[in-house]
Amino acid sequence: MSNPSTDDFVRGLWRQNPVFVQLLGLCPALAVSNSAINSLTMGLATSFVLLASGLVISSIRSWVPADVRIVTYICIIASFVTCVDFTIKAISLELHKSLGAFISLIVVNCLILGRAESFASRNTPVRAVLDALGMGAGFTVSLLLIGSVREILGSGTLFGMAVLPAGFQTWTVMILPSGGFFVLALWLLIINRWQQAAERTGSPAAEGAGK
Amino acid sequence: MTAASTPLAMFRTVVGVGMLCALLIVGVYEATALRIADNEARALESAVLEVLPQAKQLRSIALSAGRQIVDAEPADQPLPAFLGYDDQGDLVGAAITAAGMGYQDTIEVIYAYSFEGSKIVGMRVLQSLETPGLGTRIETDPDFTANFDALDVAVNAAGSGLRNPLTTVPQGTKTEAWQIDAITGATVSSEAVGDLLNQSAQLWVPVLVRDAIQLMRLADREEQP
Amino acid sequence: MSDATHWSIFVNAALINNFVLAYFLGLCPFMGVSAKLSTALRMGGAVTFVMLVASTCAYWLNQLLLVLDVTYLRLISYVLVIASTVQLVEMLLRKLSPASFRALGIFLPLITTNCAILGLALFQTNRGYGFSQCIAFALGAAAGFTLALVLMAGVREKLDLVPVPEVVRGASAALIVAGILSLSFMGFAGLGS
Amino acid sequence: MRKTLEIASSPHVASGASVELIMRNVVYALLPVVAFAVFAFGLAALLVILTATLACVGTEHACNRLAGRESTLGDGSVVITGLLYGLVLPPALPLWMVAVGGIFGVGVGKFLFGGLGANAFNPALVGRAFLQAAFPGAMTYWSPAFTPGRFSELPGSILTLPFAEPAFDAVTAATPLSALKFRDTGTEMADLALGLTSGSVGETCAVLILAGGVYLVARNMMNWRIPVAILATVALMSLVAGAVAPGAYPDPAFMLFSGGLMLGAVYMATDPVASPITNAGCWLYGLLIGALVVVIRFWGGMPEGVMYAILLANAVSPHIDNVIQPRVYGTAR
Repeated sequence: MSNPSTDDFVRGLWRQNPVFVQLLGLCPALAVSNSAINSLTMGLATSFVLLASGLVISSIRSWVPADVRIVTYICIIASFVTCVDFTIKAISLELHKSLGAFISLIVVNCLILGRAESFASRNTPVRAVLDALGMGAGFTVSLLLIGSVREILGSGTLFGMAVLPAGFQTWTVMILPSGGFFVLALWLLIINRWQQAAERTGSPAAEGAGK
Repeated sequence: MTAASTPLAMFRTVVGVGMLCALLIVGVYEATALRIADNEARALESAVLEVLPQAKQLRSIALSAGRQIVDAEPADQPLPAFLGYDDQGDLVGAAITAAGMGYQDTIEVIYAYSFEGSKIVGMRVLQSLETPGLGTRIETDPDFTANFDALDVAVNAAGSGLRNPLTTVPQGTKTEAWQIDAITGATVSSEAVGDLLNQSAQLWVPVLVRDAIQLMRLADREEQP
Repeated sequence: MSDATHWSIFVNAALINNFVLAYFLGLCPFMGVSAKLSTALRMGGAVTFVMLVASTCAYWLNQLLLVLDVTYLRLISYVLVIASTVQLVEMLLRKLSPASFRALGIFLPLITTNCAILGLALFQTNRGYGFSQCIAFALGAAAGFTLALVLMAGVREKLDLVPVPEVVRGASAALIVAGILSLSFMGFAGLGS
Repeated sequence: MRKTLEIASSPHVASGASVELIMRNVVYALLPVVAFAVFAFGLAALLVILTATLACVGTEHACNRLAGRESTLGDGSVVITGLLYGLVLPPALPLWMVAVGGIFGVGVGKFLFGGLGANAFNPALVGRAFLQAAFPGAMTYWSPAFTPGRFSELPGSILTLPFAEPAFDAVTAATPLSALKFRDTGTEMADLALGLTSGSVGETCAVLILAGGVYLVARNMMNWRIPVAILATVALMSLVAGAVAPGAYPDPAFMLFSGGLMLGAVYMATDPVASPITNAGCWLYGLLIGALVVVIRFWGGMPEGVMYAILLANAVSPHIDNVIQPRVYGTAR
């Protein structure tokens, strides 16, 4: 636990999980999580932008004057997002269509600017990369957790493969917007409950988890 | 840690980063543009062949402001249209994309027009954001899609529009060849499809019928000056 | 290209495809500011203002990009131009009308780089709206955002007074309320067409 | 009509006796409606109502146990929620779906908000709205009323295995509202008032629902202003619409007696916790519900909008209380 580099990585995965703990990036987490494949794509795309912008920003951090900090960061982030957008379009139009404008909206995901501002701009590239990897992994895993529940119940499939018996009645509500709210609330409930139980038994897992 | 905010440093940073970003975007754009255009063309072509399976060669067309059929690049058109020809270069039909407002967002479809008997002979939804399980039945409900296997779009005597506008009627009450049987519970989406088809057919079919003779053979086009 | 009427664009953006409850855009300020009615109302005012500015900017900027044939710069130019225009208008506002600046000012930095604003600009471009349609869209989106915020604030103020179970407090309670509101807004489907 | 008992005012929850008394009377008022539902739709209706009530009561009990709170079954409120929830479901709905909606309605719509006296939305309608979104097909399948074999056999769909797709019988009926919206056919007024039509289990017989409402009002156990405001608004708006565009819209009588309006106005909108406290607030609240119902029915995509109208008004009701409230202590808000 005391090793700082491990800590940089693990922090984002669990203790400061962007979606479940910090409630950052909720918009993409809910908007495209109606299937597991969309969740995975969005998670990976966001992680890539997080990683690339973190690396660049931490590398040039000593040359960027404070007054033009934000505009520089936004510029860098927007460029990487544009690249991701084109790349996804080149790989699969179908996927691009189902994610719609939400790929472009990665630019304004508070998670990315937040990490750039609070971590990458103050640390070495190596630490920034570790942090971005951890946050990206945490974000992707949370999206997958939400997306899997919604896809299994809402379509009876997971990554497009049938996982439930043929006669299963799909729960349309799960792929509707309200289903997104309910599933995220459900995960938060489970995590809260787990943390409370951990606090009561004095387990170290709960330490610092409240943010 | 950060550099001092002198005007020169600020200017240098913003311009430098801006240029790097521009290079990055243009680079990736150049690298992917061809692939994307290719993907789009293939997606469109496979949709055309789905509604117009007899077609072996396609001629991409558009409607000019003076209601004339002109050649056009599909990528430049908001709603591309095609004439389909068989191996011998004989006209087998037209495939036309159409769009209109649905329940939630724009619905985009492609439909096939058959000159023989002046009918719509097939329809596929290209894009829709209708309510899952309800509005999406415009794509999946076999009873609904069967409407478009033979939908009468005969032109009126004056050649200015359809003899009978396409109308959407409640499920089970279709009596005429130009009526579309709606889906109970997804009436708005069904009507949206009916309306957008009617709008597009009113525009295209009279022109196609008028010019049918000239369009009959693919080779004819090349012989003309 | 789009032939939708202004009224249907407005109703669609405000009620049927509500930015918060159907597209999840602007959730961060939604969760943060919806705890009290007075703040929610002022936030709504600020969002309306920024959305109008952003929509106008994005429309003309897009025309320019189309003329120059550099549409691949759309995203980055939208982000930068909208952010700087809002900043500019903010400075003007501070000078010309200090009263309204005090009412809206503190929210402006919060929403300038917000997904609802950029989402508005991207959606209007994707749907090919004309200028007046863009304005109707911006007004509708802002009205819908404010409505969702205000309804949410009412329920959340009420929740403060009741014995909500410990595990649900905070974010999950807000999400559940948003989910139920989203269910209720489904009743508006089909309006205005 | 003077009120001796201010039931619409919180904190009435504190006085446990009156809650029980009111709840018992609401059950009395509902019994004829339940009886008619069973008479019209047979065994299926009975099973739906029973399952709905059991699911709601069971969820309340389980939630209380889980949270370590004392049982609140005794006050009877959850039984009313269950009964009402059962009455707004389609008669051939698979029982497992009935149970899912009941669990969601009470678990999420009531318990997570803090239990009795704290629910911001009507739990029965939360459950129904969830089902409507989850299973739109099953929730719009209406079996015909008064079929000959209704007391001896069940519709094929109702005993569908949990989570399986129901196979509905081929015979389907349109509700008066969907018949009007999608087929442009009207319904006889007498059929509407007496409940000889298809629809949700307990919404069809307007006369019995009204009678129950009058009973509760006469015993000062319901705020009559809410239903009166709703019904008056609906009648007035459809009258005006009919005058402006004759023949384009259904007439006031049809609007009042069709669909779930009567049941919603009398039993759902009057949920004392999710409705405003003051009398003036109740008028405003009723007006809002009525207006929303008319807007959704006339111009919306769905034939019926009572459920959505009430849920939306539930969300507005805290604001109504904020605006219309005698400002005691002179405190600034």
